[in-house]
Amino acid sequence: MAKLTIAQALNQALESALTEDPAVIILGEDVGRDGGVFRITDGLFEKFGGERVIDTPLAESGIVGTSVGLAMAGMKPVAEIQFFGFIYETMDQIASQAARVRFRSLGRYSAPMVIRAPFGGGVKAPEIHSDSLEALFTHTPGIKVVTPSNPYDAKGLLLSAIDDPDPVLFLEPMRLYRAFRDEVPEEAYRIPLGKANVVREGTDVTLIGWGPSMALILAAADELVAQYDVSPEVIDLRTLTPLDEETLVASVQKTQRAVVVHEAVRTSGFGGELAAVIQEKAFLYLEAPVLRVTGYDTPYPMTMFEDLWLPDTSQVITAALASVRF
Amino acid sequence: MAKLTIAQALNQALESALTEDPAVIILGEDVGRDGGVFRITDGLFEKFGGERVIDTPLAESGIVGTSVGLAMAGMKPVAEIQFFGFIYETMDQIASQAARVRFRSLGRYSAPMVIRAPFGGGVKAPEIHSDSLEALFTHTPGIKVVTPSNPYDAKGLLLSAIDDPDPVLFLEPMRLYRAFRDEVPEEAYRIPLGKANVVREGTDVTLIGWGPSMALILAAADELVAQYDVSPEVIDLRTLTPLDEETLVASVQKTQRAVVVHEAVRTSGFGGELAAVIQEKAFLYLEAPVLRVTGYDTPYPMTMFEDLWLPDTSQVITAALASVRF
Amino acid sequence: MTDGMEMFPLIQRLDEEGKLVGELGFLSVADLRETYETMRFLRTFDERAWNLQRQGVIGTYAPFKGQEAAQMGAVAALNESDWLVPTYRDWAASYLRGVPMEHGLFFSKGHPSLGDIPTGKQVLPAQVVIAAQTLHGVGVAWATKLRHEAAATVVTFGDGATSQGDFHEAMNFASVLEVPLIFFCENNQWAISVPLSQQMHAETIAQRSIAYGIEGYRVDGNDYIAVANLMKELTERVRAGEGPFLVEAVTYRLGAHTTADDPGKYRASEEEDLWIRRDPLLRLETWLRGEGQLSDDDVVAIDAESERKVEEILANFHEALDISPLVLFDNVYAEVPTGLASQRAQFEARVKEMGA
Amino acid sequence: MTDGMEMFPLIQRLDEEGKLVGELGFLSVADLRETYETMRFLRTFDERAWNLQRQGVIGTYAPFKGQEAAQMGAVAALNESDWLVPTYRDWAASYLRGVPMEHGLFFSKGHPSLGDIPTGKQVLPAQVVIAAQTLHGVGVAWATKLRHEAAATVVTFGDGATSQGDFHEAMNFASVLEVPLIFFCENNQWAISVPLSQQMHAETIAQRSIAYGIEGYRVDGNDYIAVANLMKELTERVRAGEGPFLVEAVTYRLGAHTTADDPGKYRASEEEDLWIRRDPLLRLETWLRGEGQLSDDDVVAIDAESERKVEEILANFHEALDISPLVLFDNVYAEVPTGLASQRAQFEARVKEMGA
Ligand SMILES: Cc1ncc(C[n+]2csc(CCOP(=O)(O)OP(=O)(O)O)c2C)c(N)n1
Ligand SMILES: Cc1ncc(C[n+]2csc(CCOP(=O)(O)OP(=O)(O)O)c2C)c(N)n1
Ligand SMILES: [Mg+2]
Ligand SMILES: [Mg+2]
Repeated sequence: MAKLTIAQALNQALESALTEDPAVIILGEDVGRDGGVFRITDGLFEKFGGERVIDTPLAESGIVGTSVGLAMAGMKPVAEIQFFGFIYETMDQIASQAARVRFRSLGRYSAPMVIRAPFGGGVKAPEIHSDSLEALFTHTPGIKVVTPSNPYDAKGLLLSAIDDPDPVLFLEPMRLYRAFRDEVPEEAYRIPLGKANVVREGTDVTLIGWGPSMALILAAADELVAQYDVSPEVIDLRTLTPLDEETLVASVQKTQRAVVVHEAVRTSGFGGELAAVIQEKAFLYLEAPVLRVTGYDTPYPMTMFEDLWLPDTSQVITAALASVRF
Repeated sequence: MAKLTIAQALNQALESALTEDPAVIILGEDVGRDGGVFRITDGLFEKFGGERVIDTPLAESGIVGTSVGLAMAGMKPVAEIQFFGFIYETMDQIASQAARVRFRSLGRYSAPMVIRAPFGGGVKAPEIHSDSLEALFTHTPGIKVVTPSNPYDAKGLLLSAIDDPDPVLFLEPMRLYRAFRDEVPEEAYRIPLGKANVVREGTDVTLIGWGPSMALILAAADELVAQYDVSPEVIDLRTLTPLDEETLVASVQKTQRAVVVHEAVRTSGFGGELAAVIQEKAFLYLEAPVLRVTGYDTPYPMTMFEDLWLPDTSQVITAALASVRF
Repeated sequence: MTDGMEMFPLIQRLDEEGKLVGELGFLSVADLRETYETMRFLRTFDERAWNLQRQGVIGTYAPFKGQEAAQMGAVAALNESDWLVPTYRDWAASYLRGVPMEHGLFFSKGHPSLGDIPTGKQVLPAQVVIAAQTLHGVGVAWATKLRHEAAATVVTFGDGATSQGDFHEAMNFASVLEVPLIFFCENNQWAISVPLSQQMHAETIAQRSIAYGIEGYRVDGNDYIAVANLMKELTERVRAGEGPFLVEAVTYRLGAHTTADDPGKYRASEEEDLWIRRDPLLRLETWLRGEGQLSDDDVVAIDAESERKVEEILANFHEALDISPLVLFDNVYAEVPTGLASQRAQFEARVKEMGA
Repeated sequence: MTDGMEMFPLIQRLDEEGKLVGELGFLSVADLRETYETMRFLRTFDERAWNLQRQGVIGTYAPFKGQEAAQMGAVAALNESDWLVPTYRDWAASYLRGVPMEHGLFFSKGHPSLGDIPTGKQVLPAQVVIAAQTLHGVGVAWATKLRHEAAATVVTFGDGATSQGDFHEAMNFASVLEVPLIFFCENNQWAISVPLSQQMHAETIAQRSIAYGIEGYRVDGNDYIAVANLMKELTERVRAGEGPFLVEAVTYRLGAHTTADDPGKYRASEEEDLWIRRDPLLRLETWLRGEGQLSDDDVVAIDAESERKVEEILANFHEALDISPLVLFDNVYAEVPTGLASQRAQFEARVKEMGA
């Protein structure tokens, strides 16, 4: 099996979707000849031509809004938003339009489309490029929010997102695009949406994350075992909404402790929702409050200081120990 | 003292701000001759003229974006967004622009501006008009989110919002605009932002809400006392962010129980954040999980069914009793 | 500076006095007689809907009175494989494309079926968010182009909508992608209380086409013959790959913005009077009478038939009110997710409890 | 259809060969000699910034090489009471308005001072979100109008930015409100990898002015004399209340989009070669040499002085790196809220712990 980066795995998924289904098209800024600023669509313009892989004008609402029309009329657009920070431009078209097509038409129409965007910090990108805004979309019924944390998941989840009959916001951890490689099967496999992944079983504390935070969590988990004799259970949500409450709650009922990790600012980050659900559904099991390791409540920092600002492994360890020793 | 509705109290606040400070201007769709679709700006165009009370073209990003420029150049714009559901159109200008002016310029510039919008359901308005999206903005450092629940607060909070050196999103409970009257002083008084209001002291359970939900909570509180011998403490947040954690946590440490009520859909509503904060800061005091009474995780319903969908007093009572009897 | 009125002269075939000043084009006298009947029915419906709101039967309603010729003309040349992408005011246009008229009432009632377009009818649900649908129109037209379908798409919107960023992005995308789309602006002179002169500085909406390097047209929107013929020509041209186009139909909202609005606050009655004389229905009537195609008795008969049809619509509407609120949960996603399913169960219990 | 090139002929005063084909206007030969020195310094800086990124001293940098005449001309006629609202690429324009050149490095470094414009200088922080600043420009100009200040505001943006909804809303607001604003488009032919012909269907950006009923101009953006004189005239006219205006400065991005970009992937070197011959710096140099205003020795001296200034900037830059990360918490709100204050304390402890 080939060892691929997340970037390569995504490229393979897109190529296979374009090959499998003539209704699939890719659109966005610089996704054509340039292959995308992160090269995720590299080679696809050359292979599938300018009718299937389209460089659009520079307008995000336009990209998502035309995708809604395309999808309602039977196509399966896969739109790229160059950086997730620019998603604000599209929020009406996502939340009031794409997410409501099925609801508004009592199921007569649907909007099977994927909006891909690189997200998260750590690559010293300019202002507005690194914001983690996933929580905003978890507040929008009608769309699914999906994010992979490794090459294997990247391919399998993206193919499922493209198959999905409803709009999917697919967030790609920018920092991990080329950070490491995994074995990725050649064939077009699917990983189901809406199911969290118990990456590592444990008994003492449940560590919960998604996307870019998984790298920190996994490193922290190793150290917790090795240095502190703590046995963490690690959950990668994969799909944020609709949330796989069962897996989450079952784990915390077992470990009786939970730590959520995300890069987004703390207040009203998705960690808040998870803490709320867990304390409600596992109240009598909890031996410690659900703790959150998150960004601070400031705008995403100027990148000179982003490494100081971003959650790191040591903070995850500290929180896990605080939970265990509560 | 005059007895005024929320609509009248807001109108009075705007009139007094326009009178006090020549830098204040009002802009938005139909805020001029028409006096706003809810008549909140009634008479102001006639009194202050078309230079201070401006009917803009139909473009929300334009309204907020020009307000950012106005504010950076020394004016104090008070912008109206006709219905909060259209706020999505402005999210880049709010979250990436207004909220970051001070941060981006290291304090050299600021954006003292107010964005007013009617919000919440219950008036059988068309699709997209009734959505409660306040949680989205609580995830944005740099702006303040304020919402009154009665005429007295409406005037005092709006005047503070206009005074504030930072951008304020000011949400007006549409359903309560003319629902009841309060004594409202003639003079221009202020109610501080960032402070929650303990509306009613109690010992058994803390009921937390804001804006339109306060009406339900207060009715439920009366019934809890009268029918169930439960003594609820009632908190009206007034300002959602920056959150007055002290007041909230102190109350729950006392009552050991909390119920949060909001109209917004449950998942990632601001109730999630509050539950997360409370369980973290008052873990050892809690006798029951923090419960949430909220909208369901669907798009805001077609209005034929909105009364069935919206939280009601009986749900608040049920949750309070569930908490007390947990 | 460009003189928009000069560059885009108003296209007219039937003038304000009901005098034919151009050809009938692809329309026969019989067509026009039928159009008159339909228009008169639509007027009857529109006025009844207004009253239904006043009686509390439905909620906020946006009347199209005065804009019938524009809306009917916009879709006059469409066929089954074409698409219509309308707004909250376009019930006349949608009706002609096969959307039952009760949908207009569903919309105002907040009935879950408001966007449940009959299968096979290529009409999108009415759009509330100003200009959002212009982008959907581009997407729909693009889809038909990608599938080589030779279909035309018509997207309708108001004058106020042209101020929105989405309108601009749609015009730009459409022109760059050369999609088979007609942007059809119902310039009814007002966006709630804001007159066109405060909505934009340009003289005409048609001249906005220049910004995108496409053709624009300004047509008398109260002249069905002119609008229909222009749309006949343009739909054929877009199907042949010559689109997109921008059409400004100059018309007037004779009524209030919606049942919640009071135009007395912001516009002069002289202006209203002026446009009452330009009424598209009156104009067609005058001409048909002049041609000997319409008598007083005919009008009485048409009104009776219109009333009958409206009663039928109302019956359908009332019958449709018996719909389970649980549908709210069934079309959020293709399948109800587990968490939502348990909320659905709670809702069901609540509904039972409340006897709703 | 409108021929944009014909309606908006390219305004030129100094042609590609460095031959004067128009008047100097308000500029003296001495002005132009000084402009050349500044332009050469700016070129030196720009190339050094590129190298600094390659050396890892700064992060992503967007070079302005090739656009110097456009940027310098855009602000040539501004005075202290005027405003500039720039983008991430407009360091040449900002510099002339009093923003120290190290801000360009701060921006690329992600240094908290990147938008800390010196007091008294009416320049907004560089904008990253495409076209967002066009609306800020409208607001700033509107503020000066409301205060009767007779000030001009210039907002700069790229060709790609004209596709954004915000650009349209800004043009429309500005024209309706008749604010003293000049929309200055640096049409450098590319938006990253997308050429103008795929960005829009219209021939020129200037013709977009027609959509808003305002005047538009198309000027050779590599001809400082033409740009500066046009802006002289237009700034005076906007101060007199005749604005807004749209200016399309036709130029070219000689370098990559940013240090993260490889133009080899998407554009032909012949095109680049063509524009290298149109280099604004070269053009001015040829003319000055022809006029006997510039010798080889002069150029050597200018280069030496440019290097010295760049070193000075670098020294300032390095000195400024010693800034506390705690500033991140101090400018979120005018006052640090309680909850944020406790986060600030945690951050402070973390910073100490990490020895940062
Ligand atoms: C994005 C958005 N902003 C505001 C509104 C509120 N609103 C509804 S109709 C309307 C005026 C629309 O004017 P126009 O486009 O001319 O259409 P008309 O109603 O005249 O047919 C406004 C402001 C809305 N529905 N959507
Ligand atoms: C809203 C938004 N979308 C996308 C980007 C990413 N981006 C940065 S520069 C650029 C191209 C801009 O082209 P143009 O406006 O012509 O300016 P130029 O870079 O050529 O000066 C893009 C797509 C962005 N910064 N903001
Ligand atoms: Mg209108
Ligand atoms: Mg460019």
